[in-house]
Amino acid sequence: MEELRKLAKELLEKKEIAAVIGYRQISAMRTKPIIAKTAEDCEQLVFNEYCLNNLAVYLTKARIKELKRVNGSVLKLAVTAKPCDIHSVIALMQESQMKREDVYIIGFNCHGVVKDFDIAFRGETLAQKCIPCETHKPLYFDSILGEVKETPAAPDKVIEKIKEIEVMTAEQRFKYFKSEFDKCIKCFACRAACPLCYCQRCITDKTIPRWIESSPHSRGNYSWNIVRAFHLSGRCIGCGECERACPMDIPLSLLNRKMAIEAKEAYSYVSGRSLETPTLVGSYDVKDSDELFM
Amino acid sequence: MKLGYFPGCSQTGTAIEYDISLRKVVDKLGASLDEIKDWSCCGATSAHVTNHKLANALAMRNIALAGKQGLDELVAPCAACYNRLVVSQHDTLSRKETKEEIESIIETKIEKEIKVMNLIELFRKIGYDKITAGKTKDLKNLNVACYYGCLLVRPADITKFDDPEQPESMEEVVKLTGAKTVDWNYKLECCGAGHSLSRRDIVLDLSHKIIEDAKKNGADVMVVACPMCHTNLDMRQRAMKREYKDHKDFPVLYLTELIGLSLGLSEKELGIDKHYINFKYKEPAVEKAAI
Amino acid sequence: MKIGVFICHCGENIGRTVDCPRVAKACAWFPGVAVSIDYKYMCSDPGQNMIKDEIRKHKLDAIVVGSCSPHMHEKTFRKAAVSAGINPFLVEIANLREHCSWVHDDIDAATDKAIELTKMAVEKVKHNQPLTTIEVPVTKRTLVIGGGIAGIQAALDVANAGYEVVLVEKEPSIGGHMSQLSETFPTLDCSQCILTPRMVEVYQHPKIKLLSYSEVEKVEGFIGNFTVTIRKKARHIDETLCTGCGLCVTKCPVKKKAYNSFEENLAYRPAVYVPFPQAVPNIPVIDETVCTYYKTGKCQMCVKVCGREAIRFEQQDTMVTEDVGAIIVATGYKLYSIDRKPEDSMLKGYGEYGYGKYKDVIDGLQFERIASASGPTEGEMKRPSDGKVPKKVVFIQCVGSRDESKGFSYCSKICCMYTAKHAMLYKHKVHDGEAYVFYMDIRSGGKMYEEFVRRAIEEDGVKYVRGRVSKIYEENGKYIVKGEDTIAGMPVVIDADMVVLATAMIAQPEASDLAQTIGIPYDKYGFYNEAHPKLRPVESTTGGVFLAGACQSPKDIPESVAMASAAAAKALVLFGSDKLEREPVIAKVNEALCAGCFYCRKVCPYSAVEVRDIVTRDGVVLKQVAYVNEGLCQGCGTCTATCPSKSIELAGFNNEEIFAQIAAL
Amino acid sequence: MSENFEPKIVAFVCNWCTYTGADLAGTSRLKYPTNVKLIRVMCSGGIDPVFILKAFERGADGILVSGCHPNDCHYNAGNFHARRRWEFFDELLKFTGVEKERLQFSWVSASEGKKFVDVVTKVTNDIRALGPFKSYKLINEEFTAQFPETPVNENEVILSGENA
Repeated sequence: MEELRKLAKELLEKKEIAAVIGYRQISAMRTKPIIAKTAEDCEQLVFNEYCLNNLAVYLTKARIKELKRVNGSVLKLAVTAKPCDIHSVIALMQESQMKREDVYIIGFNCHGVVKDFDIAFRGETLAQKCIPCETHKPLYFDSILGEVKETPAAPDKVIEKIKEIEVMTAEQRFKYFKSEFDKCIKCFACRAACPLCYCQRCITDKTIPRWIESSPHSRGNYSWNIVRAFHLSGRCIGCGECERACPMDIPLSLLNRKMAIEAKEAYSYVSGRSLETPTLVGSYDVKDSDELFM
Repeated sequence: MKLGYFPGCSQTGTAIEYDISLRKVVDKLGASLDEIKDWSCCGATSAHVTNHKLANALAMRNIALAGKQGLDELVAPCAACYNRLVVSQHDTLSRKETKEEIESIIETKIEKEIKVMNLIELFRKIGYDKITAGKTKDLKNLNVACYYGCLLVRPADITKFDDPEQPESMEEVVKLTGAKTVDWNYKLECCGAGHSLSRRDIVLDLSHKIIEDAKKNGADVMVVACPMCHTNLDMRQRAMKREYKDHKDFPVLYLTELIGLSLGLSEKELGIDKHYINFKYKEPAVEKAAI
Repeated sequence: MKIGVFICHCGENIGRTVDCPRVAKACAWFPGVAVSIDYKYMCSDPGQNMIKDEIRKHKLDAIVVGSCSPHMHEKTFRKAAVSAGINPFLVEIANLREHCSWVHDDIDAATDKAIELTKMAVEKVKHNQPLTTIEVPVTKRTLVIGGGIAGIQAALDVANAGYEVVLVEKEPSIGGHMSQLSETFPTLDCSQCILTPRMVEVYQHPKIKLLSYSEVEKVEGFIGNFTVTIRKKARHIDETLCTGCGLCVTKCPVKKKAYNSFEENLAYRPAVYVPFPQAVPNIPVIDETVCTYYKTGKCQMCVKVCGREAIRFEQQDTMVTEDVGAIIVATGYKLYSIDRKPEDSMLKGYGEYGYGKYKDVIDGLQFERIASASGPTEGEMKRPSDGKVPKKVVFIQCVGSRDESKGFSYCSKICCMYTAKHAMLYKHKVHDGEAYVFYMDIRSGGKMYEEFVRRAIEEDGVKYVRGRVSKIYEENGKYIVKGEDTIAGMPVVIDADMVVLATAMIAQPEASDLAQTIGIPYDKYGFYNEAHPKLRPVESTTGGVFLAGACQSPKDIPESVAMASAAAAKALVLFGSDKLEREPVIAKVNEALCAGCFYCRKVCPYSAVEVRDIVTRDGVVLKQVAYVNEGLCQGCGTCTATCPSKSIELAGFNNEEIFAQIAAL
Repeated sequence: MSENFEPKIVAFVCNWCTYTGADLAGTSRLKYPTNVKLIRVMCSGGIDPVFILKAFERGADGILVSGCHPNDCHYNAGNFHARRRWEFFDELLKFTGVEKERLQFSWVSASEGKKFVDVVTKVTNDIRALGPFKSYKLINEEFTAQFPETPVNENEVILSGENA
């Protein structure tokens, strides 16, 4: 902890960065994001198993980007990030939302976080995103902190659910998803929580022509949820923030995960892993499967 | 490292020294061979020209047995066995119907595809570094002609391991022993094995030409990886002497024997004394004087 | 909005299966339709006049014509609409013939479908935007890349029509492979004799700017408006001072350090050299890699002998930019080097032929040099190893070509002819010699070509053996060629003195790099793709970029020349008007909403999407957004479907229009 | 499934290959069912997956997407991008319970009039065999029950500016 605070203060002092996007402890088993702009703020920075937010989402927010301009010069923003959060940062860089030199990544070795606040960290309380996680060390970073510990094992419930759905008939599947989508109240918390939903104006807000009906009825709900999942296909890094943000508990991870599996199986692509590889969407291979087409 | 082993008929008879030397060398290199239990003919005899289905069934029976035995990789040191196993497996597994038909003939399910290796691939698998590391004798005063024969690298589309017209892989292995390889012209020419029994005059002529070209290009010894080639090139030299007056004995070794020598095994241990043409490795004279 | 609907009977063609009056009646009730009528032949003069009259009478804003495919008569009806004062893009066609009457039998069902199709068109046209044809100015200058025979021909044709040409050649001299040839088939006239006058003409032409020893670095812009950056490699000689006396070349003490590539490595050249005596421009080049001065700082023999003081050791590469309207790519070919297994190559090589191992196993261009009067043997038939006259020569065709397992699957096209020529030249020089040709098929299509091959066989006694060669090896000073005569069904063994391999013509190794620089597609072999294999053979798919010669596929001289003239004609067509007109079907970005993810840029096949900075008045970059270059966009719309926030739209097919069509279902 | 169910099918086709192929089917006087209506776009790369959802909203029972064969694209690469896009979208729809026959894909070149007919006939027969798209129709019914007054064409009522 001291290391993190020291580093943050140093960076601020050297005028290398404008602020640190980090976590602060607000109760024993709960953290909250903090934008640390002063040495005082830095004293509050923490990193532990209760840092479950994906802070990459703040990097694209206009008000936070504004912070970078300090007295006429442009500084970096530092972000404390778990290895999975760094995947988001990589994906954002691949999509031209920022350059590598715009961000100072304070990476942490990670052995998992809790699935929700106010629960003690144990195997069975591991967040869903940590269960299939393979990157416990940051792939890209400017500083690396934290010790390497073993991740507790837990059953992958999402995969089980996907398998369960896959054996259903089409009608049953449609019914299941319809019943889930019908819960949607179109609050768009999923969109706000997603680091990759950075569009200035979402497709669902476009009115001429109206792409997706915006009121929370079954038709608009269906279109919105399908389009949300589609727009994240081959891009989603699986941080699960959308599902966590959803007040109606729609299992959004099901769709995201399914599409990630598709990306991996059909194109051996895992999102947000490398700055060198071209993005899956936006590139093609003449040898891509042609099975779908008559 | 445990590797499947398909000896084939020659290995138990005319080429027993190939079997002996292979087992010793593999053992020396720290690997072990797991012989397929109840293996049968590979189909390289008359089967593959008279009855295609029979030939495939014979080969696939062995592949199926290997699968049952839990093997993933299999070495077939005889070039003919290797060729049959590789080709049959390719033919059989590339079409579902053929696979089912063969399975019904051999009454065994073909569980998986087995990676069939020839001798050179075996050494590649074990690791060239192991050969270099285990070397106790540097065979540097030996000039070796590597003879591939017709089957070792073909058909290239299926074997996919060396250039079928200008192979180099055996040379790579031979060089590990410190021996020099010669650049010669007959490394792929036919030794006449196909006519072994029916037209011995042709075989004699072909085999003689191979030996002559190796000699002409400065070889002291020839190395082969096929029992049939060996039979023709070694055993027939007595007949060659009758036919071609100026013919001189020319030793022909199995690749395993050459490796064995460099690993410190004796000629007797490797079964080289079983050859018609004797071979004894002589230490370089100059070096001895220096000591 | 007032819309007119016009339903055409097309004689009986639509009328037979579609009840046109019923369609017209039904359409009259669609919201916005002011007039709806049917007529026998809408495309006829009376039909068109009727449309014009109705437009004027009812003050229509847009029209829908239910007729044949838009690919047939869209232009006709647009023209009619324009003459009556309607924007051509407010005309929609409902395809009632190809997509309805001709493919259905049931009159009721076909009529219902026709009504629906017309309804969809009406709904679309309501959302259509009036568009104006885009006009782009044209720079009437041409860049020709490559100074071989194709490039020379194209440059001369364009220049002779009165337009300026910039000719870029990467070698020190123009002339290309043709300048290396001894004689040409089927006339056996001297290649140099017909080529050098053209080379000189290029050099002296007031409209041609020759940039030799130069390479294209960057191409920006679009049809009619390219800006090209060219790297002029340092010759280390001041071109304005050099008189081409050649004293530096003869005095250079470095004699045997570099192979002469013009002589296909059969001879050496000094460190300062002119590729060949007739070079254009006749200005030497200093090869830094072998020159003693660059190694030791000493020598400077050339400086001492040069009366004009033209040597410039310190000279650096310079960049030149040229504005051109058209680009003709004529970069030619390379011979497949059959050296043993090229690294990282899809080729497996022909190690068994011993090329590179045996000095007397040579390729076609090397034979040309040996046969050439100006070559290393001064035209005498001597083999490279010992200079003896070869008494038995074997020629092998299809080395690397028509060979899927080891080389390329395509036919190299010219080898049958040049092998016949080689064998003939050999027989003309060595009367008692024997020439054998191993071939797969003899492909001698072309004027006087078959006759030429027959002459080689019948008059000159060249022995043709149909079959492949399996191996070549040296034995007792002879090259033992083992092959098969597939007609006789016998193996053939020939003890030759020299072997000539007719290796395949392949694309230049840097061809794909240049293609990416210019932005033109190429095939898996590296040959440039034409826009259409039959109807647009000299155009690339990129507007304003044309192809000439063997860079597109293997070609002989007459074909290359014909293609060059065709490419020149295409460039001249472009220069026929001052402004280019383009269909306004192009994408446009809503910059206010673009999030700058640049997926549009990634998917654009034409690199038409550029990055634009949105800057405040103080010069602070607020964000970067996509921007579509109108000149480059071809209007496919892939970007519009990819854009997650729908901030990019394709004019003429915008999403509103398509949604309207879906809604009309 | 009623005997006289006539499916409503929309085909999104590219201008250069499939649309022209359909023209050829006409010129060759080949016959196919009247159920399919074509919507022409410039390239298969320009077909947005939301078009499919929109068509479902408008009661389509089946959809065909068709373009130039790989390597034949008039725009070089549009169809390659389309292929990846549809691979994902198709997988997503199948996973969420849309029968795979509802959304079908094909490459039909300008010279394949016969293939166009075969494809269109196959799609029509497939959908006819499946019956109406009941699952989605339920959504539409709920929608009309909730908003009975909703105009057919939303585009006309919404007049607020793009950036308003």
